[in-house]
Amino acid sequence: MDFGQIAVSVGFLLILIGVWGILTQKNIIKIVIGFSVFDTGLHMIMVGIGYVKGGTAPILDGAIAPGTAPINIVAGIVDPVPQALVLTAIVIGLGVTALMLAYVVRLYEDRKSLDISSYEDLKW
Amino acid sequence: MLSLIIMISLSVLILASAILAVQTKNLVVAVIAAGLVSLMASIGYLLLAAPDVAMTEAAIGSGLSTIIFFYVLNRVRGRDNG
Amino acid sequence: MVNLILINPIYIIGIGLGTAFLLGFFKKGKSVAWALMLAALAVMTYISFTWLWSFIFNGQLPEQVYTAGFKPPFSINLLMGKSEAFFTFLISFVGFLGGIYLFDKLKEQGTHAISVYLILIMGLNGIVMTRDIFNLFVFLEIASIATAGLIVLTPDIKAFSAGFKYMIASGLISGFLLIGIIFAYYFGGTLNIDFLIQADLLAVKGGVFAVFLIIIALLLELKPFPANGWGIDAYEASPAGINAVISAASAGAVYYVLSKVLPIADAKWYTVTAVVGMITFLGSNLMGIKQADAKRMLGYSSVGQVGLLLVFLGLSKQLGINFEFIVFGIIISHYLAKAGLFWLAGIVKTGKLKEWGILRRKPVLVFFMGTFIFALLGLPPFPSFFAKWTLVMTLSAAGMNLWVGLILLGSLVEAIYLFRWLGYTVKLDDNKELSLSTPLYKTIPVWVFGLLTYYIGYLSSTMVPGGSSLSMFYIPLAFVGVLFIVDKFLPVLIKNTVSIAAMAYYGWYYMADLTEFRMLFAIIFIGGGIITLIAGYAKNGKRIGFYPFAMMMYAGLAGLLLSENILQFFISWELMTLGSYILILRGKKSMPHALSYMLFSLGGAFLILAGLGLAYASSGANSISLDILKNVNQYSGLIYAFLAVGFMTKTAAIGLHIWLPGAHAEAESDVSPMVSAILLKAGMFGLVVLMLSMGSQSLGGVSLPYLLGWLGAITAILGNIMAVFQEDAKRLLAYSSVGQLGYVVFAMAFMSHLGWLTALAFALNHFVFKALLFLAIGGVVMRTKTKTMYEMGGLIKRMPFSFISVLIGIIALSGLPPLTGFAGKWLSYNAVIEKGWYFQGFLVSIAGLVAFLYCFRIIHVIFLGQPKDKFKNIKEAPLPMLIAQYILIGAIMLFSIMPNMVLKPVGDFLIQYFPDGALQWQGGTAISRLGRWSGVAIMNITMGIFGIIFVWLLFISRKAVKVKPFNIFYSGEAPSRPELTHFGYNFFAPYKKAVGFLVQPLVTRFWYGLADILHSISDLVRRLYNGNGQTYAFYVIIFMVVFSFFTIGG
Amino acid sequence: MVKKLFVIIVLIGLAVFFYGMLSSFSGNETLNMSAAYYAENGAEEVGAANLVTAIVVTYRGLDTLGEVTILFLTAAIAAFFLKSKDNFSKRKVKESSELLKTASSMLVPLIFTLGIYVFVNGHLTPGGGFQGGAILASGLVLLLLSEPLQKVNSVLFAVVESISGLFYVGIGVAGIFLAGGFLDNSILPLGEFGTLLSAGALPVIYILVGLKVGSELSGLLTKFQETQEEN
Amino acid sequence: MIFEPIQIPWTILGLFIVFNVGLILTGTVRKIGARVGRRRGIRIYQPYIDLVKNYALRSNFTHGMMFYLAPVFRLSGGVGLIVFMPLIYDSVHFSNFSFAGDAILIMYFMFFGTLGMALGAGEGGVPFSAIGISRGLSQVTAAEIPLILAFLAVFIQTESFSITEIVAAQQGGFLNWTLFTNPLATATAMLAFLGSMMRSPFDIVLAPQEIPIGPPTEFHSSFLGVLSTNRAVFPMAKTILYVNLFFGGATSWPELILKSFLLYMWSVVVGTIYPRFRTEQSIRWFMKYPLILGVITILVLQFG
Repeated sequence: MDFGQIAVSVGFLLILIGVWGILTQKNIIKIVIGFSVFDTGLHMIMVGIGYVKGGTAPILDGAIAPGTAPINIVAGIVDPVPQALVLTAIVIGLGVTALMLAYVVRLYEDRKSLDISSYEDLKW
Repeated sequence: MLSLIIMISLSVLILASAILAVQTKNLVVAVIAAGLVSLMASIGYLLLAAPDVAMTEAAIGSGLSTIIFFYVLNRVRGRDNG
Repeated sequence: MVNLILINPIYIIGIGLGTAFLLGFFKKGKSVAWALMLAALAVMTYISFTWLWSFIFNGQLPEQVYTAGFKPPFSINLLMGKSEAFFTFLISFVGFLGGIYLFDKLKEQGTHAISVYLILIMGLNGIVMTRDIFNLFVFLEIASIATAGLIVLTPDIKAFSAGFKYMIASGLISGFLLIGIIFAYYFGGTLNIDFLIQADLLAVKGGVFAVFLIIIALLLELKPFPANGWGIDAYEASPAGINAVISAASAGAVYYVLSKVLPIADAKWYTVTAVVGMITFLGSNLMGIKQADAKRMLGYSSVGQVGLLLVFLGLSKQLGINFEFIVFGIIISHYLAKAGLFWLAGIVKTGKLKEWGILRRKPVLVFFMGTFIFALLGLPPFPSFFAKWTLVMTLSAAGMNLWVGLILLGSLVEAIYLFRWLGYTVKLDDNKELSLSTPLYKTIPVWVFGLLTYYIGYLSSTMVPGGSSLSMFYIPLAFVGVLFIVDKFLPVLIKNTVSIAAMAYYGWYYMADLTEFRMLFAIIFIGGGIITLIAGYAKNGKRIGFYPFAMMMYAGLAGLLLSENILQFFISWELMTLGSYILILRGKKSMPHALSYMLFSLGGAFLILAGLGLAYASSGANSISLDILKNVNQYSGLIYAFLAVGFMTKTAAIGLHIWLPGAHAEAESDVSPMVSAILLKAGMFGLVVLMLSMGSQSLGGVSLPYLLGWLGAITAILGNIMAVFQEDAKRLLAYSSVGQLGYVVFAMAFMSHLGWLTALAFALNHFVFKALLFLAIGGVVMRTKTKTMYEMGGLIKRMPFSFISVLIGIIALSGLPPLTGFAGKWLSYNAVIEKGWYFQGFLVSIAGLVAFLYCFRIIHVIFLGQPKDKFKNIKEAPLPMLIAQYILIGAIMLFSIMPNMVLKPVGDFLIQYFPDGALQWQGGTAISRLGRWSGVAIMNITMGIFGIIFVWLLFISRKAVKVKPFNIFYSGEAPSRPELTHFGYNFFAPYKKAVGFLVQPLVTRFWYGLADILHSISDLVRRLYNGNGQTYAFYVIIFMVVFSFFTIGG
Repeated sequence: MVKKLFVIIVLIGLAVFFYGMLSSFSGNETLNMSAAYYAENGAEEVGAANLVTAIVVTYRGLDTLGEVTILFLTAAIAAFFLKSKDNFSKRKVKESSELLKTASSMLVPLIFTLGIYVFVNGHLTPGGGFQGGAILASGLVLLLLSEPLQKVNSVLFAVVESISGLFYVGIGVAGIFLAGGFLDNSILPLGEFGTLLSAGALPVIYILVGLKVGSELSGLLTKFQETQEEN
Repeated sequence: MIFEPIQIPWTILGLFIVFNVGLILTGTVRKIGARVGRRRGIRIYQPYIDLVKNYALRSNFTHGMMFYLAPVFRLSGGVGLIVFMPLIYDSVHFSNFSFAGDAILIMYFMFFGTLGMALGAGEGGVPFSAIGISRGLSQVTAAEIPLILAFLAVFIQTESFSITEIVAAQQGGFLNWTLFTNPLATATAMLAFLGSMMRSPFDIVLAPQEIPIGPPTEFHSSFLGVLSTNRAVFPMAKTILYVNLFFGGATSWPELILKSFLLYMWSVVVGTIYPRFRTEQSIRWFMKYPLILGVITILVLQFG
């Protein structure tokens, strides 16, 4: 079995678990935790997608010596693009999580409750 | 072969911690479990030949987020207890 | 055109970001920060503007902007094309004005908020320009996080809970988008959108999943019904100034993104988009009905509008070359109107729709509110009108009638709540406890957008096919515009005179060449208009808001007669509707009636539009001349039915009449004659055009004129019976109009010479006597301050001139010889016997009898009987009103003595359409196959007898002593319901006992039932939005899963 | 419970969908078009040994700028409602233990150095601006833990953040004039491949990113910290 | 046919004859009614006496303009009906001013007087008149509905509105009368006729027991005189119309008088047999039998 496929499957499962958490947990902090699991799942999928069987990290001075002919580099490394994307995604994820938690703090300060059903003022 | 075993057991651990993170009633345990998910994922990233991602996930996903979670927990629990 | 120096569009992003970062230095100097932000936004706007300018005027070609010095697909590139220039301009411009508007809020929250706002605008620009799908994701995240942050600009608990819900949902959506993107990368090997399109993902096994996730996520970003609770809550919670930007700019940006990305999929996905859009459009508007909060309601409306845009996007292939124009019209209207309305919502502050009366303190703002609402609903002269027009024509030509129907239906539902809201604003109490502050920085944006709405409407009108023919509206509308401007300054006297002069001039100069029907209707519209305006001299003060709209209505009416193509015709129709709607709305208690008038009119207009669209498609000539009605090849029955029903909403045929009584009765005393005597004839004119062009058509084997005949007859009798039982004088007259127009429709349905002569005679008569009666009764109502008949009585002593008017009016109405009404009756009998519709004819005759009953009642109860103490010193109606009345009496007398003067020429031109069965004229005597009628002789003989007897009676009773009526009262007992003891109350009680079942308000019950059902559905469905963020997230997932089953097939 | 049942049903639907995706994913044997291009030309065009860094900072530099912006946004938003109300000094906060204080006074400089190292070498070794920034921020956390009463100078963060942000945008704009486009790193000579001073402006950008991310995260953390102290 | 001055004296003569016949008829009918009720009754010439008395009364008062106009309207209505109708078939002299219009004119002119009367009564301000008017209008219009049907049937049958032509179509033996050629229409018309004559059972309008004498309550002396004049003319006019439309018209004065008398008696006979209806009862009654009959007539013509 390919590492990439394992990573992608785990990623999907994490997403399912995260969504489960988001949809069933009453506690808003737990919902944010669900999100963070969801995010981790996303990242795993992305990294898994970029994995090339037997590839090394896309850094040219480690496993692949400098001066290697370009064609060999292509054969030797994993796809760097998804990794670049994941870097961005992780930081964005942190931003979102932090902001959600900031909202949680404010919500809690106002109403002293962490139950999501206490915040249904706006509806219909 | 060894790495495959590591990878699979890592996956099982990740999923187990994720379920724990989502299902447990104890918020502290949940936050730690979520942090663990990230941490083990970053080990997984190393196996997937993604050291950059691994570093980032470790520093940000399991490090900083967990810290922020704890700040918030502290803030909220302090209120709950008195 | 002037060449503007183009600036690299990357500076839009660079300046936005740079300034945002720079603001960090201005923690203390908030005003400086605010000014810097505005400067940045101004530069961003200008950059887009230079591009837009070059694209439009200088034939500029789209330009790629590469980053990092590499070519795509390996580095991120931006594209600046015409659409990009347009959308970025829109975004930055509303951002700029919104920034001005948000002055106080932003200052209050400090530099951080200012930079967040700036970044939002920057991000939206990025969304539009980028051609890289992951970069798109980043910009989307920027925009959605900035939005989530701005929602809490007013930091209260509602805002935070809304923001939290927003973040949950948008977090999920962007997660799915990311999965889609990475899989697209996996299957397509690139992140560049153009290359992804080439890669043809759907051809690769599994590629469909990537396509699905990307498109569904973008769709979800556009808040499709019902997975949009998070968006709606955000609209309700966030400050109005932010909403304006979110609604106007964000929706546009994301919409554009979808249109940019959709080519990665195939035709099926376009259909999916259209379906999602349609569900959203209908669903959101349905929700809008039940809303009581302005911002939330506007939120639903925004979502609905975006849904509509999605429909266009999905149908873009079918719309072909017109796609751009349609989308442009709808988007720009939505953009201007929604931003404007949200800004107004911020000025009014109170969320409750019913408290919007306070906006009346600033009439200009009410004016702009109306402008925005009309623009939103696609009424002329606003851009969306031209878009909708083109849309219907194009879709009909493509045979997509179901889509046309649904779009029009949704628009109608939207009209329900928007017009109700406008009604509340114009009519409901101005709550003195609420404050309304209108600082300049809040009103300027509204002004700018309001004026732009008109300007762009003008631009659109020149772009629509056949737009050059619209110059006929320029002069009248310019006049209306001038009236608007001077409205605040001039007194009634001047405005009235100017209006009369303008109408007379216009009629003389432009309409003197009209012939036949058009001339006849010109006499009614323009002549009637002038006469009713004369009555307007009775008003004092400035009468703000009357003249522009009255003139708009007349401009529409005149336009109907002058129009040569269906576009002109339809615009005229809508102008007339708009003007009259406001006129009716001016009445004291007319709010609900004006609403139902508008809704029925709009419904009718939409039917007309659909009918015209079908005709356009069916004639196949690709022409918009009115003559296409003569050349329809298929659907002729349907076209005929649509148009006929559409026109009959104006003539208020039974079933479509419920708006009329209230609207006519509650209108001001000189507006009632306008809307009743004149406006109703517009519907008749429509029928004339229709029937002359299309002749008789049948639908499902039933002849449509035959049905119309029955409908007319039933309308005539039921309308009159309902009139009999009214306690309110003006309502009585209004129901009488229903009945009278029933005659007209009935007679027209004959499709024979005599039938049409009858119809025209009826129409002419109705115009004269209904104007007369409404003016006279209006004068009475003006003096007595009540419309309830039994509260009056004995007024003949105080208002003898009005009495004579009413007397003449009712004699003419009831068709008694020797006055004109008889002409119609006599002709109708001839026509009935000739046609063989005996039973229908009998119904119409009974209607005449019934008319006699209410005619009598109205004059008796108001003018005769015991005078009331409180009206002891009442004055005669004002002179101008009497003058108008006596001009009309003169017309009645003239027509009575010399009916041939009018009927003969009418008959002459009818011969070319209906050659058989014309009348013979011997001087003033008309001879038909069946009988004869000499108006002159009847008049002379009757007057002779009358005179002789009168003189004789005067002679023998010369010593008669004048006494006062006995003062009969209640013997000292005060009854609990005094009206029960008054003879004038329930005057025809025996009839009510005997045949009251006939006038059960079945129709009213039907429409109200329908309204109730609509409301209940709305109420039921909106329970979906239970306010729980988790539920909203759940809907998002369900939406996705359900659609995955439909599209990928499980 | 009914609700959970619904959720399970929908999640099963979602799982079926994911299964479809998973079964269409067969792993990679070779690099695809884009990746191959980067692998072949990355070193030459950008001059960075770490291809991920090359992509993050140059080829997809706009993403990174956006990403930094997102952090900036988050910090700014949190700032305008998690404001400190200047009353935390009145409250008594438990003093941290001496051990923690000593340990942190020794560790913090080390952590900071590590962070700086990570982003300065971003173009050569794994790690870069984000990671380095995050490490700087965690150093700060330690500082906060050990010295809760010490009022962190948030103005300093703001200034660092603004300056680095401005410079970042500035370098980007300079690329338009001096090189091939916005954020082009070749405004500076590419230098010798594999050395510290190579890859043109890439290290500079990454340093700026590191500073910016570090200050932004620190700012964010202090916001949470201050609110915590507030009551 | 056009107007010639010589028609004026002839028309006035015809009017005079009709007026006298009407007065005598009224007296006769009242006498017969009394006899049937085993009372002595009035003298046959009593109506003349009443009329003279009314005109001669010295006490005289008025309520205002409309009060003045009411009797004028009323009498104009009655006279106008006669004047617009050809009285004797095929007679040049007694065709009156029928060139001005046809049966439709007559149908509508009938309301002319009613309207004026009602208005004048209204100005008096006595509630009794108002009540009478409301009842009267309701009942008359209800009766008018089947009547219109019957008239329509005749028009359709003869394909003409001209009374002369309608009568012409009925010449040549009594079997050609509408009575026999269209019995349904005639039956409808005769039932409706009852309602318009204001006799029992449809006399609640005047209802002497409750509301002294209905709409004319306030009128007296010369005003009442004019009204009584009309009481002689108006029923005659209606009767003549019926004779023309349904009973073959008349070729000579005796024929006209005889037919009118018989027709007049029809309402009297029914009136002496049936008790009075309340207004809504009358309406329902008219809406039932005559209306159904009339509708059948029309439907037979339209679809049969």
